[in-house]
Amino acid sequence: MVISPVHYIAVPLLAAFTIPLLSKYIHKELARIVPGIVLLYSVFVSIVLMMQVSEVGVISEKIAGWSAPWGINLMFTPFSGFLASLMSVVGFLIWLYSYNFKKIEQSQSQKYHILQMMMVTGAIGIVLTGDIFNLFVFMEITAITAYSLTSFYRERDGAEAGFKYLLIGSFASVMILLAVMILYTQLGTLNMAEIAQNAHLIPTPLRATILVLFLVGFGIEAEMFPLNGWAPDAYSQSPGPIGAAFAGIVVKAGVYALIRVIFTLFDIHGAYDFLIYGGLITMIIAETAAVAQTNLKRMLAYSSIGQMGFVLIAFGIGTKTAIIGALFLMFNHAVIKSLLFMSGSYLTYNSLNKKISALAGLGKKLPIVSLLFGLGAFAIVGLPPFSGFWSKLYVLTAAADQNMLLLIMAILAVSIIEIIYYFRVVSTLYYGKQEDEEIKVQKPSINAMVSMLILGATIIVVGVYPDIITHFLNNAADMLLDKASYIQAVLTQNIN
Amino acid sequence: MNSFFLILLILFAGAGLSFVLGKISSIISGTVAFLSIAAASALFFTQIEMGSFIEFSLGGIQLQWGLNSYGYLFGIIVLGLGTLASLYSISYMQNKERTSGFYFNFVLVIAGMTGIIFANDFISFFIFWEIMTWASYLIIIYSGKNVKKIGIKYMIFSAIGAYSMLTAIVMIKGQYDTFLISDAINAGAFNFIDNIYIPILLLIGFGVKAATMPLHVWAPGAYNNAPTSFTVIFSGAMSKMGVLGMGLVLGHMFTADRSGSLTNFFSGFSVIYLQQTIGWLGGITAVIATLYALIQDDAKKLLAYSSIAQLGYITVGLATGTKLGVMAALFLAVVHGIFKGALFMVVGAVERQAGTTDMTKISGLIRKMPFTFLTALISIIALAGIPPLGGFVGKWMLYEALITESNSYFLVIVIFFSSTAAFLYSYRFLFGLFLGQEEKETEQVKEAPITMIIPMLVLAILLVITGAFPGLIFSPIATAMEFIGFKDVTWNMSVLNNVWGNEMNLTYLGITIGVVFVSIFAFITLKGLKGTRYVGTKDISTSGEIPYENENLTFQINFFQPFVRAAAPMYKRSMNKIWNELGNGLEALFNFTRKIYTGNGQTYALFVVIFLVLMLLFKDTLFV
Amino acid sequence: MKKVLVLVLLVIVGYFLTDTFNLIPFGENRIGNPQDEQTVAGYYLNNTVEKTSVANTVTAIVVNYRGFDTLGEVTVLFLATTGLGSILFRRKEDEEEIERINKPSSSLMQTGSRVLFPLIALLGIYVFIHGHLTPGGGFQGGAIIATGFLLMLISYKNFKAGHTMLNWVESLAGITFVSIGLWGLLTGGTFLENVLPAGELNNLISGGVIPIIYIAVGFKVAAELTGVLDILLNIKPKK
Amino acid sequence: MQNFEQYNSIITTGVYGSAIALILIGLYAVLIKKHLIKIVIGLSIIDAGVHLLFVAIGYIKGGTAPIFSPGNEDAVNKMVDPVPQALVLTAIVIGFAVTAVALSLVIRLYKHHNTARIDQIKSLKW
Amino acid sequence: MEDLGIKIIGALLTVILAFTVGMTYGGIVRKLTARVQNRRGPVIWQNFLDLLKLQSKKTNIAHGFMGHMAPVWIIISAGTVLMFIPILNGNLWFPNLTFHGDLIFLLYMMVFGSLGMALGAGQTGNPNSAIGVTRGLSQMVGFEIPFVLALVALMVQYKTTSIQDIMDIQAQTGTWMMFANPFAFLAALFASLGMFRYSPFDIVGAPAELASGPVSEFGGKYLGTMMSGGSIFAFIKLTLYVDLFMGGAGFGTGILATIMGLGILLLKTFSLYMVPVFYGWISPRYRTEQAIRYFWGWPTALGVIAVIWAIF
Repeated sequence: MVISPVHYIAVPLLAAFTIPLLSKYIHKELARIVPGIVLLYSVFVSIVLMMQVSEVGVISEKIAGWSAPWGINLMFTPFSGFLASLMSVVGFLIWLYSYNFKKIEQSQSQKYHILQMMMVTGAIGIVLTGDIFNLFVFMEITAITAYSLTSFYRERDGAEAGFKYLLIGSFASVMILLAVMILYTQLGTLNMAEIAQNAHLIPTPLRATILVLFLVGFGIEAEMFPLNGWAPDAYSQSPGPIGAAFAGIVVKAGVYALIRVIFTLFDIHGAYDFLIYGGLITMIIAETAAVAQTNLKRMLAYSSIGQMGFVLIAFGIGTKTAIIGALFLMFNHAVIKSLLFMSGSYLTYNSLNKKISALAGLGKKLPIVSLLFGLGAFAIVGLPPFSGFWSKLYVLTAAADQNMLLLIMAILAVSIIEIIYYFRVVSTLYYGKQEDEEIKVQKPSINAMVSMLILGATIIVVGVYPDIITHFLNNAADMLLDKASYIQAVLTQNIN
Repeated sequence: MNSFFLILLILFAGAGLSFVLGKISSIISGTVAFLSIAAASALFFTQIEMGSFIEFSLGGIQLQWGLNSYGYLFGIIVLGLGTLASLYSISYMQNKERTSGFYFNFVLVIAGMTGIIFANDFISFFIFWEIMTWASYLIIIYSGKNVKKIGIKYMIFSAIGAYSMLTAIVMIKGQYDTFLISDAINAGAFNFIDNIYIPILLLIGFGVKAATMPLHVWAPGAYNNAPTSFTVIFSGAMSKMGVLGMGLVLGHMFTADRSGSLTNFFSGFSVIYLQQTIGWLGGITAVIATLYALIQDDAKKLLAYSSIAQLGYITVGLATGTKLGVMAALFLAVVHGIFKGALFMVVGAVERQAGTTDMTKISGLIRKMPFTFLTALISIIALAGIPPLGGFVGKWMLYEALITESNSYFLVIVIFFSSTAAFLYSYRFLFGLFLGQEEKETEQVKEAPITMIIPMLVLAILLVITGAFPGLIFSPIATAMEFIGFKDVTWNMSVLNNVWGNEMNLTYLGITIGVVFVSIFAFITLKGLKGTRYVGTKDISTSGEIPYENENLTFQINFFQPFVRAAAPMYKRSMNKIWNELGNGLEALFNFTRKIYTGNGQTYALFVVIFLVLMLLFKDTLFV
Repeated sequence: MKKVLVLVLLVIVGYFLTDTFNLIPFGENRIGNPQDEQTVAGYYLNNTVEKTSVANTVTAIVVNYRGFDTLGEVTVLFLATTGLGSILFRRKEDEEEIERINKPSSSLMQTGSRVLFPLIALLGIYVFIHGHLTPGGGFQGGAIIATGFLLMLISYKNFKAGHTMLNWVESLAGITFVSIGLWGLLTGGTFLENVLPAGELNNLISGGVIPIIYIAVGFKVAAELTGVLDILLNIKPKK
Repeated sequence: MQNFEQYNSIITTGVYGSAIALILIGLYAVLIKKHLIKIVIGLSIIDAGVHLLFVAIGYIKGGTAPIFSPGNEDAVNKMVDPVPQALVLTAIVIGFAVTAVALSLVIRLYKHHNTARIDQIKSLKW
Repeated sequence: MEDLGIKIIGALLTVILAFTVGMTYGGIVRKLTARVQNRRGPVIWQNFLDLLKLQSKKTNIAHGFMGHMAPVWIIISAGTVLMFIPILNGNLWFPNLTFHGDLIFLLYMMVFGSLGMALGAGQTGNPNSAIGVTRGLSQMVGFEIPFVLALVALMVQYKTTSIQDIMDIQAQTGTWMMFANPFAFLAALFASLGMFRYSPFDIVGAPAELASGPVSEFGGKYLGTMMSGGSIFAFIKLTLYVDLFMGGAGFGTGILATIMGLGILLLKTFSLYMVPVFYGWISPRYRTEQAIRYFWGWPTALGVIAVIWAIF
């Protein structure tokens, strides 16, 4: 069997449907192991396909034998492929991390792992699909798993966060659905390539309405201000690894959708400005809100929102360097935020409450976890020689090329705010005054440690030698900007 | 393997190794750190050819590492002082906790500075700059004291500086499409007329590290909070990185050929304005820091403020923009590295032996720590700018430059005032630690171990040598200045000469003073030796009266009270307060913005609808 | 205050919706002449019979052309059930206290339900078996069956939808769907490809894999909806 | 013809209007009503409105269902657009799933907070 | 080499002259002060007698390293500074070292001695010594400001930092600096009040009530050496003022010219010396902070005016 993009979707689905039976009739542990195998397989698929795609250019996969625009197709381009690979890797690491996460009760772990696996699958589906309605369906898959996982813990206020997320998320799906509907009436097609080809034929007022609906709809998923009321709650109440999954997977998918709509579907100048301003406001509000947080995970959540604002800005600048920077940012955010959430959740778990002040002195008790958290904090604020620096550099360079001095200053001012609150946590961790002498410390399990160490090593390796990744980013940025070849790749597949 | 890589590799490997070995023993870790720095220095001074460079690309960006004469000058400070300080650290840190982290960051800071010296492009410059910054941050908070107050403040200001620098760097990239420093200079990036923002942003960036006026508030606390063996590097070498950058920018700015761009009347003036502003900022820094230095009761804090004051002089020198002024500044930079390094080592030795640096608690250590005192004495003489030691040469050139080559006459007064007031704290330092009454608490104090004495004495001897033969430093400075744009810099081995060609032979002077000194000293000592008895500090006559057993003979508190009373208005305003208020205001604002997230899901939904409606209302203007 | 704001917002939203849909005339033919295959819909109408032998174009679209969507949709349902299970998860030790909160209904109701339930189930099965021929299909049929279960659930306090059974149906139906998809992939075609012969139009056994998939979907939907209803009705009473 | 135009506009107003009205009513419920169940109901109403709109746009005047039966193979020209119907099917099921999750969350919230008023469930804020 | 010989002889002559004049002036002031206070007072050469006595005493007590150093420092710095002061302008027998910038050099070198003494006093452990030192240093910061302002005014006015240049300019133009820039002279004159530490600025030594000033722990040869140094310094300061503001002295190298030059130098220095002395007779004592404020008041204002005068 030839490895093809559809494996990303089909294999996890098969597994998801099978797991209840397997765990019930063969062995309980399978419920936890099978998702891991599936996600590992996804990583394998990613590696194979990324190697292929750098030779071929675009891998296009027909579903049900119907070529576009009649059937649904999956597009593994350097751009979407990069994101899909990123998601699969992060997804696998999250599985590895949560394999025997102590807080997940045995009987629940089956559901947890299915949901987590499907979350990754849904996000990968969003990235790969070439059909706008199919994108909507995958977005709902991701959303439903996200709602459930957000409210996974009963002890926390997960349900509240989940409900808020659901409320806002429903708005998003309604708007996307309306937009798809109007789009369909105008062009009679749902294939994104064909839409991109003919978008200029839509009457201007309708086009603007469709765009607005898409922007608001996907903006909710991409955590754009003021649509991101759900985000801090969801991040902070979900289980630690799911916070990582939000940062590394779910929001990435939302941003991807937003970018796809703006870059490929409607290449309208105003939309780029929208991204810049929206991103800027998001970043400023979120980062300033993060400063005064007392809850570690909530702080991370706001920081995450701010980072996504930064990503949007980078995409909004729209030049090739900026897109490389934006993709690099997404990569960094996925890796670093995952690390922060993972290590942070061990830290909070071992503190009395989730308050930052309660973390005092954990640097000694959990040396490696604290070190990794510190590493993540250093990296996310963009200190060289860690990977966060390069993305910032690329974006700023791109902004400077466009003479956006004020934008640069705003970004850097926000970075200073970031430094303030991250360093506050790090210094509390190591030098804070300890309130309680004897708290029994829950050491991280070996698999969680491996997972975090992989992320930490990635941060350092990419930071020291970014060429590892810039090659892929370069191709991806080229692909994203080269709308014509995307359209051609989709619409000519019925010839072969 | 290329020597550039090799040196940095040695340093980074040394950092890692000392981190790992630190878990076993502090001494081993320190020795590894020392050896790696010493090895790097040896390579630096023997293996690298001036002017050689290597090019490679990283992340799609062309990078260039090389060594130029300007960098070499600072390389002397960094690696020389680094080697001595790391040797000194071994004993200093012997009995402390968490030394592995300390040595790791210590070597990293050295590596960062070495990298800055090697960097011929802005990106690697910035990378190493940041490595240096965060590694030093980790050392500052190493002690666990005042982490939030001082550590965060240091990081905030460093970030302000670093990010202004980064802005300038990307602007250079945007305008001239290059990251190479030399290309940017040739393209005129530092030419103030064409480009106002780039030089100013860079100067802000470097000004933070050089602790120039409004951005200096982090420095006293940070210098004081770091372990003393690191403060040696911090004050002696790291602050010089700011000087390095400022010299680079200002040198090229003042020597830039502006004949082509003098298109209007004001453009010429703007440079002068900038020059005056920076000069005055430096001058005010010097005065304020001096004033604060002389009211300190803690020797280390006193030196911290003194460092800032000295950096103020250097800034003033750079801002003159004349050959003599810049030379003075660079000379002062080197000499300051030496004597401030020595002084902090002295403080460290006292801290290790006597347990504290609080001058109200210890005094009269002169007989217990004679070598330490000797170092302190020589360094203080150099610091105060008293002939014939190195400090005087720098001060002299600075005044010469200010009076005869620039128009900043009142700046001279400011500098003079500060340097006169510096005598006060110089005396306070020596008196507070080494003279005065011997206290009961310090009875058991012994001289510091040999590994601490050697670096101190080396530095003290260097100070004497630089006083008599300043040409030893003039030589690298002159070539360095040619790199930053000055042509035909002349110098003499041991002769101070000014623009009219009159000269004074410092060797002659130094030897004369030395000979007279030794002979008279010998005369008095020998003549008095017979039958003279040495008495303790309790044995004082006070005009014939003998003090009671419990009479308080210690005078350490409110040392300069009369002066402080007289200068009270100058102590009222403080930059610290202004920054604090700014910070509080911002925090209140941030606290307000986060109230947007009310917690009510319905409100969030309302936000979405409002946003949607707004977008719909303006869709036709936004998305045409 | 808030109400006024909301009303104003609603007016604006309403205005823009009407404004938008004024530009999309109701009942206009936007698919063009199906023979031209200008639009996707035209292509479907023109080719469904010929290429899939499925009478119900909607079914052809749902199950074949856009079968991937349907797979996703089934997954959504599956995930909703799983999610529901995790959200309303009860610990083992609390299990005894579970009690259906509705009161037992009247015997008229109970008897009626008992009579109607098989009929409803039959209707549902009919609907999804004939999904490719007549209006309706897997979803509709599944929903109908679930209605029957709902009726039973609200009539009989002690009626238990067998969890084991539901699990089996759910999983097997899902596995069938995906396996058919993978079958296409394995036989060298594409995922979800119609690997079976198309058959003759309007025969019960026609349209290749389409009816099989739709039957699986029907079972799955029925099981999922029943599962959801069961979970929602089994709330732990408040003490 | 005049008559038909009038008829058309009535239908338009009727179908589109009722769909949009549903959306607005649902929005009103979501934004104003405090009770969680009512909010969920509001969401469902919005969904219903959107689905109705979706089906409506596929309608073609005088069209028939897109189902081929023996004898009407030529009716292909008169058939309404089948795609929206297929899509709506999917959308409805998704809407159902979301509603189910929402209701389960409401149950949890009610148990946790002892209230179902959204303005009283604000333990997560700022 | 012949030159060098003459120079060495000249240097010795200079030292002897400075020492003699300084000691004598001190004696005169003691006498005059006594007369003003309606006392008989010591003889004019009393200072020489004192010195003789001190030097012949056996030193019995030593306070340590810095105690030895202090007198040495004073005498070294006095001697070094003296070498750079033009006693008689252009006179072969009283040569001086000169270089551009020696003014700055002198300012710092003069402090060298005081610092040495301060350190020596510090080591004795007598708190009163330290108190005296802090007062002295504080006061120094006070009077240095008008003094430096005045010097800067001169330096700026003629764009030079050399005493020799300033003297040459005065000789060429024939105008004394005190007339060319009167404000500078006034500021410097005020500063000189503090520099000589006569009343009202004598709190440093506090002869009346502290009973033991900075020097109280020194005795015998130490005190004697310090006294000699102090006398030389007094002469140095006076000559510096005369050189800078009053045209200096000196007409040539001949015997007659030398004697005339010396006479004029003595006249000028003595009249200048009387200013702080007279002022002291009629003034009560300031506290240190009052003294500092005093110097930062009018004298500084005058100095600023002088600089502005010099610029324009």
